[in-house]
Amino acid sequence: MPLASTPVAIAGKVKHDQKKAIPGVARRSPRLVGLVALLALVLSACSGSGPQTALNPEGPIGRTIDDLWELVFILATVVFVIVQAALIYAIVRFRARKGDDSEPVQVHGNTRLEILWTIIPVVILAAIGFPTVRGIFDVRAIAEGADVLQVQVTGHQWWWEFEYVDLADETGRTLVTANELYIPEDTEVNLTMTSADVIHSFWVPVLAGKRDAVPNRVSNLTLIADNPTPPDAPHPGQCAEYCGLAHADMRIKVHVRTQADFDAWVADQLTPATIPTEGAAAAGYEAFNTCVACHNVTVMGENGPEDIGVVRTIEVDGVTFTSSLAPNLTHFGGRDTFGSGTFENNAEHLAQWLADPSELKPMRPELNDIPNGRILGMPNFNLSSDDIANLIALLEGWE
Amino acid sequence: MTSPAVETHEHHDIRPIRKAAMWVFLGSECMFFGSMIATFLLYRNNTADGPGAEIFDIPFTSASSFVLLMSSLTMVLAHNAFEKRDARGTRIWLLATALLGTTFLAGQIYEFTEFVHKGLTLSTSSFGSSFYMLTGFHGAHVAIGVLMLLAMFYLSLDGRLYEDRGLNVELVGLYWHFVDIVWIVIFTVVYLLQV
Amino acid sequence: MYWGIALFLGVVTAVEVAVPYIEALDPVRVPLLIVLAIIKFGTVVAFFMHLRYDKKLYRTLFLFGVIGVIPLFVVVLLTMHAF
Amino acid sequence: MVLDSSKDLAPAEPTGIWSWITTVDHKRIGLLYGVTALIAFFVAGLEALLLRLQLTTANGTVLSADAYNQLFTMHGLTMLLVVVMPVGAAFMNYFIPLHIGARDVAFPRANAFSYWLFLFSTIMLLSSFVLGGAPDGGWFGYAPLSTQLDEFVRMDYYAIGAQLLGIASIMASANFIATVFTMRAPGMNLMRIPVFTWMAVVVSFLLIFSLPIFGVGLFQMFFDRNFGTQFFGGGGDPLLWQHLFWLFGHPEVYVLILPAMGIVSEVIPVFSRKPLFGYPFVVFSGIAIGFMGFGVWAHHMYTAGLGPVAEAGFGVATMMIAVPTGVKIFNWIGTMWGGKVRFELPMMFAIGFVSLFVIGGLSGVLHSVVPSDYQQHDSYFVVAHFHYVLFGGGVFGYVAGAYYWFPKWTGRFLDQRLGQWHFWLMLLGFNLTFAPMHILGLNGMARRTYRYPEGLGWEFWNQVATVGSFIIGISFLIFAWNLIKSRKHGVAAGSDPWDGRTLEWSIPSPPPVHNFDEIPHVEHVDDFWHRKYATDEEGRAVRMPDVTGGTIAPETTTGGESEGGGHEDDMHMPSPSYYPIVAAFGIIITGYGFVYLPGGWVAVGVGALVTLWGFFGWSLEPVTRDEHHD
Ligand code: HEA
Ligand code: HEA
Ligand code: HEC
Ligand code: CUA
Ligand SMILES: [Cu+2]
Repeated sequence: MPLASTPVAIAGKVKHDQKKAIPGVARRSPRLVGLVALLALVLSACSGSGPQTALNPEGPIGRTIDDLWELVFILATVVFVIVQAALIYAIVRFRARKGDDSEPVQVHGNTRLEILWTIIPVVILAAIGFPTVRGIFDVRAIAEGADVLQVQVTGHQWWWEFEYVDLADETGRTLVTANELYIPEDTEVNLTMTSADVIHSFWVPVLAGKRDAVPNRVSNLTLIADNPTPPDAPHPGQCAEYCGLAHADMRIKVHVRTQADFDAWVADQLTPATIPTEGAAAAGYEAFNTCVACHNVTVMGENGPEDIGVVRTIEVDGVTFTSSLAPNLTHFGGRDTFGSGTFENNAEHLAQWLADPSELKPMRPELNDIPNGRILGMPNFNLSSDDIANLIALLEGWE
Repeated sequence: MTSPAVETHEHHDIRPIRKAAMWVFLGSECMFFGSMIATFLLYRNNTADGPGAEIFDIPFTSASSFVLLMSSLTMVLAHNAFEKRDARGTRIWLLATALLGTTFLAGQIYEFTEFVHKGLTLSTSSFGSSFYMLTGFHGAHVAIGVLMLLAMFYLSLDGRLYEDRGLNVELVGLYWHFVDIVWIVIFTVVYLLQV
Repeated sequence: MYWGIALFLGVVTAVEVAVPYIEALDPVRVPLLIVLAIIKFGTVVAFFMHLRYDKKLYRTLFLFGVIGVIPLFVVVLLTMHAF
Repeated sequence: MVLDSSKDLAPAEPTGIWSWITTVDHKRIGLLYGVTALIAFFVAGLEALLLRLQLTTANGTVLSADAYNQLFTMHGLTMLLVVVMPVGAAFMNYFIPLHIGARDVAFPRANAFSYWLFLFSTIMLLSSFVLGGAPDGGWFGYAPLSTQLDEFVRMDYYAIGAQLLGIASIMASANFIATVFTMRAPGMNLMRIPVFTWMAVVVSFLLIFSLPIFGVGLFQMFFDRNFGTQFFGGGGDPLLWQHLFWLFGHPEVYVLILPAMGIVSEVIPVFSRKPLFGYPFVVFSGIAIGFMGFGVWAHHMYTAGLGPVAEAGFGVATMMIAVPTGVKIFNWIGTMWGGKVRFELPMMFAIGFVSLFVIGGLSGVLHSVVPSDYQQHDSYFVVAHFHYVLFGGGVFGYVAGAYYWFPKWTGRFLDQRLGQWHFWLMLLGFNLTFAPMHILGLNGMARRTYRYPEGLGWEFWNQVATVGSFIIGISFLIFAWNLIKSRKHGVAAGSDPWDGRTLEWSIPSPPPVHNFDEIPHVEHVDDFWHRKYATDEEGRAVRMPDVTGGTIAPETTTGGESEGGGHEDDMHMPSPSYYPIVAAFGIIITGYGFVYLPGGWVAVGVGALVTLWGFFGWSLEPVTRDEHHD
């Protein structure tokens, strides 16, 4: 029984013997605590690098945020240094020294100090608070006006659909594309967003902060880009709200173009795809019958442009969004990447994709319910290698 | 396991401890019902073209609200009798309270079937979901209360009501009144304010 | 005393039920109904639940919940544009 | 009183497995919580190591996306609800009664029930890995993703498991509140309660008021998944879930940190040989944090579309939490200032806490700057923030508590050398793991991504983080070994090894079943210290002559503001009972039934019967042979 074996102490009779009881008391000062931490913070301050960084903005909105961040970060660093310095000073200066058995003065507190260290943080926070509030209204302002490029964005598991609602061909078909967003330089772009299934979040760090695309809701995000991007280096982005299996593979590419290049791109996109009449591509067009259960393509028919495949829309809060079951493939060949910015668009990858999409990108096509518009990925159609080759010829031909 | 100290000391009053815990629990329940009432308010017009508040039958619900309100009276009378060690009175009023509670529940079941007939189900609309969830959880609370009242009644039959137990008439009473006041809020917010 | 309180509660309930039917009261209907509900709520808590006479501790514990829940969900509903 | 008489007076401590199953002793239940949580920590830590392995290289192939998503969800869920919260509960169970001079908590059997329900819910959650897949919707289970895949039971496990854990916590919290408010020893008025116990009260209130909101959200999620309701999907609004979740989720993070802050507030004075600087300010700032913690939930939703006005309001409110938190930090430093700081292991971890928590707190303030958060939200910067507060703060604090109180639990010290290794490796590994995540986040790495492409410049820091995480792992292996070894073979500690200040050090180690031979009469904050020390003219502590036994004269009146005088003079401890475990078991059967609807209705019925049996037996069983409170 523990009771019998443990020394029972009655208050006031306790032996003051902890020195003896603890072998090998350490006297090293934990200065390292502060040092390591300091190092960490300093490092994080000066390492804005990589194409997806928030610290090297490529547009005024990103810059507004970054300026604010720098201000607050400096303040925080100051607070950090002061507090850690005080802590380190206290434990070094007031450490128990060998051979000094005196007891410290039993101070219980000091109301003046308490007030002081309540007020100083309040002041610092006020200094942070005002620019914060201003920043919110600056960054959140919805771009308006005739010059603004309007893009409607629909998030899907796990790809993005973009519709340029003001850009249409003579038949009134608007420009619809997927995963790779093209915008002109120095122009305000207003993204009007929603989601077809679960919550996603549109995030291209060098241009702006993120904004959620929420089902049953409409949200807005303004993008402005300073300079055109090199053809092979669009601004990378990422769906930032966890949206299930392939959330990681729901990436974004934003190509910035000069106005002229952008206009050319638009004209190009608004031209329907041609129906191939010979060779592998023609055979591929036969096989493409399976695909239009979900995908859609605008082709040049006998009587002008026509859509093949399903074109769906959803209405949220009075806004009508294009919400296809799968990416529009009209100009697929012209995209640098596919699978929502995850794979370089080349014959090899495409062959893998068509052979088994879920092998490349994790998806759950077995749960698709096409009539109810529930799509969780592209199924494996067990295509023959001929079909695959033909389809590749077809798709890569649709530039 | 005996201690010399016990025999000489009267057992102290531990009821406050339990009452404190019960009040804490009721405070917690406020959050529970508050969340569901807020959900209902959010979706009060979200009827997805299905039936909305217009299907409420105010006179009927008023009557059953009144029944529940009066059960608070019988409950407090039961408690009163219990405090006065009036076993018969306690028994009668406990049973009366349970009966009134059951009447209320019956009314609710009737109401639910009516609404389902009129096309409002749990899955018709967000309005339906939040209405049934709120009133349903309230009904479940009433049902649990009735069970506890019956247990009290059972204990009172052979006079064991006065033994010290986890549950006693006072605590059951507090719970019962709480369920009543929640209904006061529901009746106003869900029924009266919506028509 | 309990009977008297119950009578009072019954009368208030009757008024409540009548309010929606009296058109003259329409402009103040919502606040009026809310006030009446609060009166009933308070009466039951104070007298039937004896909170008026019981320990302050209980009052504090309970009021935390009752009062606390209101601002929380008012803010929630405001940000969701429910009103 | 003669030393030995306590042996005859005291109820004997039973032994054997059965005695643990039927125990209603708050100390044993505390230990059970602690051990369970520690095991869960290893499970959740192992999950984290797998996550780290996967992220070591770009396009990692260690885990599939599916496995990764389950692992990070379970890692977060387990660490928060099954590790840190119960560790807090372990300390609270063990020390609240000791701190306020009580023989037990208010409702010992309800206390046991809370533990068993917690244990079974934990087992249930973990069992999901082999019974159809673990939850994979993230620890905050955002709808409609969480309500989407009703073909799988995964998120049903989440909905039910978290619900049951919540019920267990609500009961435990009500228990603690009732205990502290009604069972204090005479003289133990509210401003004499040790800070740890104060923080336990604040935490209990936070749970009492926040868990029901979460509970409603979970019910709604469950109904949406199983009964076709439209709370979040259909015509419903997904943001409703976010509000309900964070109304709980934010107070929850303070639930996780406040007990650790309480522990640190106990440790620092003892090893500085000074009273806590500004005791009332530390207490009130804790209460203030609790209050303010209820007003900032939407800072997790800045990118969700609340509108600029709400974002501004919540941003400013969030920042203000830095004020009471700062008050605590400064008072801790003030305590060390002018003291005689002794670098014992508990103190080293406590200092680590203060230092690292400031980093995590400051990154929290950076989040509260709303426009910045548009960038940081859901990036690794957030991951860095919350590991700094949860691990750098929470875990360091709780480990400090473990080193500090291990002698009280076992009568032995934890080994010094191993402890030193543990501390330095943990400190190193921790910073290596999580400091780089700040950089990763700012450079655009999104959290919850099972793989990332090359060319974004993230590989290096990810590798550093992985190395760091394994160093943490090693440090905890050392800790585990230390616990096992020192329990039996550690250096004997005696009852008051650290020259402590609070009542638990006035009783033997480990304490007897009945805690106090006589209920102490309290006259000061840090009453035990004042029985040992007086002050001289300069205000320096002076050891009092050995025999001053008079101060703990038995006392029968109730303390200052103590309500209802909930302590007794007899030593009747509540008798053991197996009904709590029966009731908890029944509930868990019901829980499994709900997960596997519609087939599970049978289990729901069976479970309900078992539960009823448990509760019925419980309420008919006399509390002790000759009456006692339950
Ligand atoms: C122990 C848990 C804990 C604690 C204590 C905190 C403390 C704080 N947290 Fe943190 N937080 C989490 C756990 C915690 N957090 C978790 C788990 C998440 C992520 C959830 C998820 O998404 O999965 C999160 C996320 C999170 C977000 C959302 C980020 C996002 O997803 O976009 C925000 C935003 O404002 C935030 C803010 C804060 C603030 C301001 C504090 C403050 O309380 C900090 C206050 C402390 C200090 C500031 C330091 C000491 C003070 C001084 C030295 C005084 C002087 C200081 C100044 C003048 C600045 N936290
Ligand atoms: C108290 C809370 C807590 C604690 C202590 C930890 C501890 C750790 N966490 Fe934490 N983590 C969370 C709470 C916590 N975490 C939360 C809430 C999330 C969010 C989840 C979500 O998004 O839903 C998260 C998410 C999260 C992520 C992000 C995942 C993602 O978004 O994709 C990562 C990635 O590195 C990570 C890593 C770690 C590591 C390496 C540790 C380490 O510190 C763990 C150390 C412990 C051990 C290692 C175990 C002990 C030792 C052994 C098991 C023996 C074996 C050892 C060896 C062989 C060496 N965690
Ligand atoms: C059941 C619906 C469905 C069918 C049928 C279908 N796909 Fe897909 N496909 C998808 C979905 C969904 C995606 C988006 C996957 C992602 O990136 O998450 C996709 C993506 C693609 C992409 C990449 C597009 C991009 O820009 O990222 C190509 C190419 C493609 N499909 C080709 C085909 C071909 C060829 C067929 C016919 C053999 C076909 N698909 C049939 C659903 C379908
Ligand atoms: Cu879409 Cu994450
Ligand atoms: Cu928070």
